[in-house]
Amino acid sequence: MSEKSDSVDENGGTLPSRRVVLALGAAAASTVVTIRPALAQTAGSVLNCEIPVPAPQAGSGNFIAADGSLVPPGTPGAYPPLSRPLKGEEVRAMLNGGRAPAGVNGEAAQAYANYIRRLQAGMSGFTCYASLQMPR
Amino acid sequence: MRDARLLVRLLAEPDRAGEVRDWTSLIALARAESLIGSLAWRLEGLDLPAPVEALLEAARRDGEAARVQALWEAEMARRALAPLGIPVILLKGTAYAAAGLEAGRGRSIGDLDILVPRRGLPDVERALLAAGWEWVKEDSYDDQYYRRWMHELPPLIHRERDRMIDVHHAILPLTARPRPDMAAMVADRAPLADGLFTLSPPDMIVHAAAHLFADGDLAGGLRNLWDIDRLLREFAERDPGFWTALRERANRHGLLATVERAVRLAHHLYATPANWGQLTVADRLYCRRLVARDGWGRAKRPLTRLGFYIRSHWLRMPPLLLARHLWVKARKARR
Amino acid sequence: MNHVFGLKVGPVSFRIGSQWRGPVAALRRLYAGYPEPDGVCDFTVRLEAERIWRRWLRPSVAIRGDYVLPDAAPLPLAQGLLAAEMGMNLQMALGQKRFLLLHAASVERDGRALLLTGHSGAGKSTLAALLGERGWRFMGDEFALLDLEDGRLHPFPRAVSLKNESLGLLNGMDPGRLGPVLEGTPKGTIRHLRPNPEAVARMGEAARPVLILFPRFGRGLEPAVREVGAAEAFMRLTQASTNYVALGERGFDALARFVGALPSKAIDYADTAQAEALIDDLWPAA
Amino acid sequence: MAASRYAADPPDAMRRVELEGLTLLYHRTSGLTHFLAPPAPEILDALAAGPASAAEVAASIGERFEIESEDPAAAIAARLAELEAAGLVWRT
Repeated sequence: MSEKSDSVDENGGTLPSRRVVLALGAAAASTVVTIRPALAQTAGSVLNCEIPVPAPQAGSGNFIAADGSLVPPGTPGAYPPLSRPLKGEEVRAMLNGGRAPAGVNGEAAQAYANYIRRLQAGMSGFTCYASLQMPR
Repeated sequence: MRDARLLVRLLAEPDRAGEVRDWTSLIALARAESLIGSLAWRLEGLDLPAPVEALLEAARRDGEAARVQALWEAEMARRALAPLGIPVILLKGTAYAAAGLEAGRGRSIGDLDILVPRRGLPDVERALLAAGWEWVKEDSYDDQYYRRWMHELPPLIHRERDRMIDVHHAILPLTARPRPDMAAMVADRAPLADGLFTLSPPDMIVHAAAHLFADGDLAGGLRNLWDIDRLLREFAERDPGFWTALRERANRHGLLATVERAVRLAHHLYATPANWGQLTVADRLYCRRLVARDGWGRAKRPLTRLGFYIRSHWLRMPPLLLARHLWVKARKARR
Repeated sequence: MNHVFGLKVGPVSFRIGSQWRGPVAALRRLYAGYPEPDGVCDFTVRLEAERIWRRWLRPSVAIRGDYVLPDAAPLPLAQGLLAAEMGMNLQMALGQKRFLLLHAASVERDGRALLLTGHSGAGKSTLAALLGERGWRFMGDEFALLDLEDGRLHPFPRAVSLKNESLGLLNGMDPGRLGPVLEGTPKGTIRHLRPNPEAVARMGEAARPVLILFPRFGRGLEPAVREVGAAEAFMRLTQASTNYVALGERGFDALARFVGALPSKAIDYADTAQAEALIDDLWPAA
Repeated sequence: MAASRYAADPPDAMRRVELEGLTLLYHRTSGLTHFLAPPAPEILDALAAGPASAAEVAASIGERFEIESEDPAAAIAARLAELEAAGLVWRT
């Protein structure tokens, strides 16, 4: 917001007070940000957690596509479920630096990372993921 | 502390708080049974040790925050569903809180549970998906299982607020043997100020009792029975004819035995002012199960619990269907 | 439970029960000199076998208690002390509602408190431990408790948890204050340090906060100070708090007052000597 | 089709704190905290008088401020959509 000094209106009179300029922003801009609950930084200190990929309730036989979505077993280009859950520290390394967990190749790790990013509350591994996220 | 009897006694008779020797155990137990908020309200204003009072005060405030959050979730569902013109009936904790009932005081509230007429389900599903709710599960078997056999849609979660909604069209699974008259339940709904509804008082008890026994392995049963005690007291005080109405209503839904047992257990454990007969042998087993938790918050009596778990599945599904269900689950686990 | 230990840290009391002797014996040694809970404990932590046979066979410790996370993985029995520490942290993160809980370290001098907050790896623990040995009173390295009524900070002086490279700080320290070396934990090598006697003796004394620092550690970083606006500080602190949302309007008011009344600064440093020098520069003006 | 009308909670349902040109808002009905940038707070002010359409909101703001925008109607509609998603306004 900025202020303009007294201006003269069309009738030649001076407006009583200074008018404040208000920019409305572009249609795509964002003016509302909501604070969300954070388990955030307490992360590693609070827990030693695991994330199953995929969560049993999401269908443990399903494969994981490159974008992290679940697809039927055997879908070309998708990756099989992991035989063991990932440790919190492995997930942190994978999400932050792209370092793949032991025994997982880079592209598969990308798919698993995308799967984890899409986890939602109520799914196995969500609290672990939420606790690993870092504030921006 | 070997079981939850002291917690039960204090809820019923808060004036006996002076008898408590081990507050740490009592609080751990109340937290494990999700009854800490209710206990905190029951003990409000009593002369308690200062650290105990500080803990209970925090529990009361926490319950208040949970109430605000639950009512907000109901309001967001109302906004999403209002254009459909379908009656939306709040169930369980959210309903108690929205109706200002004593049972909602300090009660922990998890998911939002709503009941809508079955024919409205497709529209409700579409409207919720359009308003930011998403499916929690992606497994097609579970999905079909829900749609075909359960009394609710598969659970949905809101992508921004991370809160779940359970959309019911019946209060029991379609496979369960009693078949409550859902049309009557919907027709007799009670309006709230904002355009939402709750069940009528007798139906609220019928649902709470059905939920306590028929739907689940009695986990959290002490809290569910506490709901029933609070509701019964409040409704009976308002309307002297309530007990008769309750019997008639329970009978109509085929759930009279269930409601009777709930009333007997509530009378026995929480001294609910209704003497509906002596405890049966089975009732005593239920009581054992309900108080089976120690002062460290640990579940006790694993055999009693296992029995109730198997029973809960048995009740929900006819034997053949149960066998098929367990078979599919087992095959999936081996894959 | 077979083995029980009670512990009071600042305004919070814990009851820790364990199926094994080891974790409780380690806690007793590490927390020697700490007061016992007076009457009632805020939280219960249970260390127990995940399955019955796991009590004896390759024993692993499941972290349970009043509040639990479904995804928490068990730890080997040799890391039982760490399990107890995590169990206490978990109770605080999920169950603490009496104070606004900030994931931050704090130290005090002349009755005024300095708050250090930032994500893991920013060096809060190391800095707080260091300052605590150099004339400051150590108030806590993990959680700071903001009073919702009067805006003061309550100490929460648990044992400091030092990891990997920071372990060098322990050289020359009184061995009686050190816990066992825990190797191969999910966070690498960890060793705990009991705060000095002054920090323990004064754990009941709250202090008025006067400065918020957001430290950032990195080899190769040039020492630097940047002003952090109140709005940014508010946002960052909500993300450093596990109970901000749950506290509702009282949390909002307390935090808005907090960031409105105190200067906030971000500091970059490449070694602890630089951080100390930056803090010495900033402190008199705070 | 008639234009949607928007409503907002009364001002006493909110706590507002101004910080460096941003509005920190605690919404008592939801228990949520929002950061608002202009013109979102001004839109809530305009709706404090009662429900209004997007055009009426724009007009009301125009009485108090000199509006700077390529397309005021589209901008106000976009802001209202954001406030609606946050639960701070709703359609009547």
